Amino acid sequence: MPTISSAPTVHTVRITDRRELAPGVVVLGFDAPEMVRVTRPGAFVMVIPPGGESAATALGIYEADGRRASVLFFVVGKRTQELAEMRVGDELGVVGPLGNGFSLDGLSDVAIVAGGVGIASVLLPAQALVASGARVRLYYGARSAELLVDRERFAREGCEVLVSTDDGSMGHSGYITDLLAQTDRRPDAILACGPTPMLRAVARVAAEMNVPAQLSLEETFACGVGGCWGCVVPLVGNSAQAPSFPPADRNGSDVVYARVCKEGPVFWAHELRW
Amino acid sequence: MPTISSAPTVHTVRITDRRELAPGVVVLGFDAPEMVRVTRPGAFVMVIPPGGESAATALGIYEADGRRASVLFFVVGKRTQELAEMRVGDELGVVGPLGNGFSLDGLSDVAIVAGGVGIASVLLPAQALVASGARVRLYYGARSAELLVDRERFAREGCEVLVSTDDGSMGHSGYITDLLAQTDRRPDAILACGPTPMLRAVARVAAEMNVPAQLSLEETFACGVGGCWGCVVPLVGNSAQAPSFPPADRNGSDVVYARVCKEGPVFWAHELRW
Amino acid sequence: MVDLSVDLGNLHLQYPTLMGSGCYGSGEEFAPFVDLSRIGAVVLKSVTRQPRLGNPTPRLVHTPAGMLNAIGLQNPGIDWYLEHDVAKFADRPCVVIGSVAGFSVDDYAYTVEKLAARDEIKAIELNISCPNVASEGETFACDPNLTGKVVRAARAATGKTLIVKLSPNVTDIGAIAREAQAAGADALAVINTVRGMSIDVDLMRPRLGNVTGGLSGPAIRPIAVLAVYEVARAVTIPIVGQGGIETTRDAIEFFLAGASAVSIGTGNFTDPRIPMRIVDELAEFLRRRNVRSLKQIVGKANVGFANPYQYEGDEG
Amino acid sequence: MVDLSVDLGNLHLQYPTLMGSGCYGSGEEFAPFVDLSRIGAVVLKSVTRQPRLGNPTPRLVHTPAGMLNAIGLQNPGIDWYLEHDVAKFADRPCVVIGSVAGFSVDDYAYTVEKLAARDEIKAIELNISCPNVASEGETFACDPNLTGKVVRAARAATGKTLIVKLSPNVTDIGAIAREAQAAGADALAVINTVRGMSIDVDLMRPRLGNVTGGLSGPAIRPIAVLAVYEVARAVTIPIVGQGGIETTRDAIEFFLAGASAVSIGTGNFTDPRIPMRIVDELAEFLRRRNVRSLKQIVGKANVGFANPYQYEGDEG
Ligand SMILES: Cc1cc2nc3c(=O)[nH]c(=O)nc-3n(C[C@H](O)[C@H](O)[C@H](O)COP(=O)(O)OP(=O)(O)OC[C@H]3O[C@@H](n4cnc5c(N)ncnc54)[C@H](O)[C@@H]3O)c2cc1C
Ligand SMILES: Cc1cc2nc3c(=O)[nH]c(=O)nc-3n(C[C@H](O)[C@H](O)[C@H](O)COP(=O)(O)OP(=O)(O)OC[C@H]3O[C@@H](n4cnc5c(N)ncnc54)[C@H](O)[C@@H]3O)c2cc1C
Ligand SMILES: Cc1cc2nc3c(=O)[nH]c(=O)nc-3n(C[C@H](O)[C@H](O)[C@H](O)COP(=O)(O)O)c2cc1C
Ligand SMILES: Cc1cc2nc3c(=O)[nH]c(=O)nc-3n(C[C@H](O)[C@H](O)[C@H](O)COP(=O)(O)O)c2cc1C
Ligand code: FES
Ligand code: FES
Repeated sequence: MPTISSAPTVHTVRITDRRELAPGVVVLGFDAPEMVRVTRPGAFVMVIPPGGESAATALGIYEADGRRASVLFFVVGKRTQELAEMRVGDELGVVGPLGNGFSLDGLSDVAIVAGGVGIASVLLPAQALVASGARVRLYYGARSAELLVDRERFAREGCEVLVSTDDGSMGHSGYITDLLAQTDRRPDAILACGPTPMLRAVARVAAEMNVPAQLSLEETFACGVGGCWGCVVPLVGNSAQAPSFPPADRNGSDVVYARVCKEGPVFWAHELRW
Repeated sequence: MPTISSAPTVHTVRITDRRELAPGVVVLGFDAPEMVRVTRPGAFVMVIPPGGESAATALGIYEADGRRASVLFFVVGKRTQELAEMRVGDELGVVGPLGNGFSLDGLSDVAIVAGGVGIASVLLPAQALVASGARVRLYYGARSAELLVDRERFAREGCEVLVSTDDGSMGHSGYITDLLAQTDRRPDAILACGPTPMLRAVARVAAEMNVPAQLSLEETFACGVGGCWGCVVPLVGNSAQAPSFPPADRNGSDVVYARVCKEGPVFWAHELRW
Repeated sequence: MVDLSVDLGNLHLQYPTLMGSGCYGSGEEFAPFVDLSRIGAVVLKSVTRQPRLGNPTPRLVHTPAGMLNAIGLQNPGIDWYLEHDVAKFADRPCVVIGSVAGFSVDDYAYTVEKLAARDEIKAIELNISCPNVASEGETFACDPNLTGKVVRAARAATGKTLIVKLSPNVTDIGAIAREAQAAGADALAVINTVRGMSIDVDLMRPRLGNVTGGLSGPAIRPIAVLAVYEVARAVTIPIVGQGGIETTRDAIEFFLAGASAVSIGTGNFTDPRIPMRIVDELAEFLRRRNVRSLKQIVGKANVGFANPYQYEGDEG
Repeated sequence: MVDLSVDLGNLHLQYPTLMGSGCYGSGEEFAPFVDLSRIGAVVLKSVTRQPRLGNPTPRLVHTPAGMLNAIGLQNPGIDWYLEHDVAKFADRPCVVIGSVAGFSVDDYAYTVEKLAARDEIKAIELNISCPNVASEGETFACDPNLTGKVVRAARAATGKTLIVKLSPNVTDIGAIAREAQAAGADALAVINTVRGMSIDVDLMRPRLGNVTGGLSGPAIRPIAVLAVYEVARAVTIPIVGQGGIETTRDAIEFFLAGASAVSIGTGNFTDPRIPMRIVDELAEFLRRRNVRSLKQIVGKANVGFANPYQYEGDEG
């Protein structure tokens, strides 16, 4: 996956805009031209807690254009709650961009699958693909219609948008991977971001369709930069993304734990041994 | 000291008003008619942290009139910071009124000494004394003029106000107890609230003047209601405020530790053995 | 109707929530605004044979997600206590459990016998783990032999339920727990506070008058959950889990780790409504999952993990 | 100019701030945005004789004011490490300290000897206190005898500075510290993580793949400060204090308790600018008080308290 982690910096940024897309779903925009310059689709940032009272929070880079980048997050706990209370003009410390992004070279027909908050990491690849002339279909699932945030935005950006909700309040009633499995069109590639159970389902469907899938994983992070080996996922030992380790193909297994924050967060579905 | 702790309740109140008297000095008003009804001068409340993330905070009851009570506090740490972020309409849990207040019966000429945040506990006794026809002189000290918050308010309420600042930016340059010691007028009683070093000075001056002093003490609290014995101060064993304990006059000492939250927070200066 | 009741030896409690010793006075202090009939039981502040003035001040320090205390067992001594205080506990609308601390096996036996003889007291908690007394206050819970001795003496002194309170400040809490059970404990309280210290950087001196103190509150919850988990593997008697419980989910963590009941101490300093809230929400939590009795979830943290990938040299 | 330098055995450090083992990789990971020449030293992730895949996932859980980790010493083993990794440490603009873990005295001796032989490595930290490996990973630091044995073996294997890292999960850390000094340690790292556990209430299973883990961060700071204070009373060699340091005032608490240097681990996960900030502010703090050398405040928490009032029976 294309690396972006050679250029991360601690940026002290100012919040330029704040939108609440749905109850508990917030977009914070900030001024960070140097970060925008080196950001690639799939990158994330570590947001330093403004009160200094907890670990930094990993958030995907939602938008990156000109001087402005943004993050989109769901309020699920203490740290996202604290970030949700930030106001325009407040200062924030942000480390990034970090991680290895999606591999988009040569793709002409792509299915992007986003579940819930996974939407935060797929706008940049969608924009890049559309700009390169690819056909992009977004499969977008959420708990309810209200939480299908910014779906019109993706349509405006040139994606075909298919949606599902758990409660049936909009689109297909059920899992978004149902729609992916039913498709008559076989894309060149599948890119996906969302909850782990969804990603596992995407991996299964992709294997059945025989389409390479790139999954952006989520794990609990500590350092976010590869220093603690806390965020790992098991990977085939001969993956190009495997960290520098002796081959561990003993006991019939050829696995090594790779860091989601450093070797990932985007991995090839067929290389995961989770 | 007159007890007020027989009627405390957990009140769920709404913030009705919020004023910032100086940078980091906040008054929060709230609607709590039943609490106002039983509040006596010198009472305090335990404010339940809105985020549920730390211990409750002890704050004096600043105002209590009709349906409205208020607290006045300085932002010094995490909990007061959290309270400072409360907005009009927010809900707050408040336990009170608690503690034993000032003893005001029969006083006709009173010196009230307030240092810094100590001002929060002396408005109610000042109002009650003025209403009963007593002469009240307020000795009010702070670090700088800016922090002599609401001093005009006390003048309007009928007090004579003398001020001092550590930096000389208003009034006497130095300690407020300097002014108290220099007075030509011997009051019937001294009431004081403020930092412990100031209270010790007040006790010394009062002893020299041979005037009984009532000190409202501050200690780190845990329960705030007498359940943990964490907030104690040494008191002469035969004090009317001593808790129920065997006489501890051994080793030449007749001391017992009394709880600031339960037996206090107001104590007779001459009964303290600190 | 969800059954939240629990039996600790021959003591039956309708609710599985006890108020931690030293944190709740005798219940009276909270009675004006807490319905004591809905909180399970109050464990009284620990009492000793002789009166104790307690530690010099300050006795409390707030720390990240917790607090240090060093009260030093301030109490009027068992004789005064029996004469002046105990009779008042008769009309408490909750179960009242006595707590006894001491400095010798003899002290414990004497105090337990006198206190347990009173009808107002339904059970005895043996505090052998107070970290806040200068000499051997905690030594008993730090040594399996001493634990055995003091528990046997207390057991001989009363037929009422005997809860032994353990210290986390040991290398192997399971070994101490086994000894306490063998010596006749009916239940174990796990854990007392964790030893700690805080220094005032401006004054360049310890913040507590006693220099060191005991850490409590959410900061120690992971330590307490593990201690309960380990003790549950070492004994068959019920455990009263405690350390940083503030929410219903916190309490359930302890039940799943192996506690039959829980105790709330520092949580009452955050919000005195917490115990009532836990009783209500616990019933609701179980009802939603069609669990009819709390007992069914005690110790039910599945531990089905194993490292699926190994190098030859791996131990883990 | 304030002197912040510190000597640990024959190792001279310009700044008294080390980055905790396992928290800072080899420094390279933070180099793009932290000036490594201003952070003192990096203690590398612990390495073992054999390669280790480490523990199953999840390996991290956030807890109140802290976190649990159970990495399980994932590392490529000493041979691979020497061949592929160590040469890269040569150009780090900070001091690089190796960390060695093991499962037998032999393991330690073997790995220390090989690693310490390399010029890139300026000192060795002996991790005898990792709570996250299934078998005897932590046993060494829990037993004075074993501590003595393993430290003597490591001492025999190298003349470079040997820092022994102690566990807080013991009844008497002072006794272990004395043994480590007697066996030849040049300095002690105090403390490693505190054992803990967290349970997922919805899934009804432990949150960590390894079931138990090590607690770090501000939650354990009072525990760590006390451990340093007690160890400082037990030994004469310098102490590297650690556990929840996030601010300059936190660091000073450790110096006053008796630490000669401090280590920052979890704090880097909150904000990677913390170490540089501490170095700057520490100099400023001392300058304001006219203290010319950090050494002057080490261990200077006055302990002049005594209980002024006593009942006859009082011990405290
Ligand atoms: C590479 C990467 C990119 C990411 N990008 C995004 C993004 O763009 N937008 C986004 O919203 N998120 C994103 N995340 C996830 C985000 O980092 C987490 O949601 C965030 O860290 C949560 O922090 P918190 O403190 O608010 O919640 P936490 O307190 O950490 O809680 C997280 C979850 O655990 C549950 N939980 C926590 N504690 C308990 C407990 N004691 N008992 C029961 N349940 C508990 C919470 O309910 C919640 O569901 C990303 C993660 C990674 C690794
Ligand atoms: C009966 C009573 C009545 C009171 N009435 C009032 C009132 O009316 N108004 C009011 O403003 N206050 C009042 N107080 C004081 C108030 O309760 C405290 O200021 C409040 O608890 C502070 O909480 P906090 O979390 O904001 O600060 P904390 O974090 O508890 O800090 C309090 C003080 O300690 C210092 N401190 C804390 N931690 C550290 C550390 N690690 N290192 C160095 N210094 C530290 C802070 O700088 C601060 O000065 C009263 C107290 C009592 C007992
Ligand atoms: C202020 C305070 C006083 C305490 N006093 C006692 C005591 O006298 N006897 C005792 O056995 N435990 C005592 N404890 C320990 C508590 O009962 C409880 O076991 C411990 O604090 C952990 O639980 P928590 O985190 O819910 O408070 C005390 C704790 C606190 C905070
Ligand atoms: C994720 C993580 C990994 C760690 N790995 C190691 C390790 O490999 N070797 C070691 O000696 N200590 C290890 N530690 C312990 C730290 O070095 C440090 O001693 C401890 O976390 C306390 O300090 P802190 O609160 O500043 O993190 C680790 C800690 C964390 C949080
Ligand atoms: S979070 Fe530390 S290595 Fe990934
Ligand atoms: S704060 Fe608990 S007794 Fe006063």
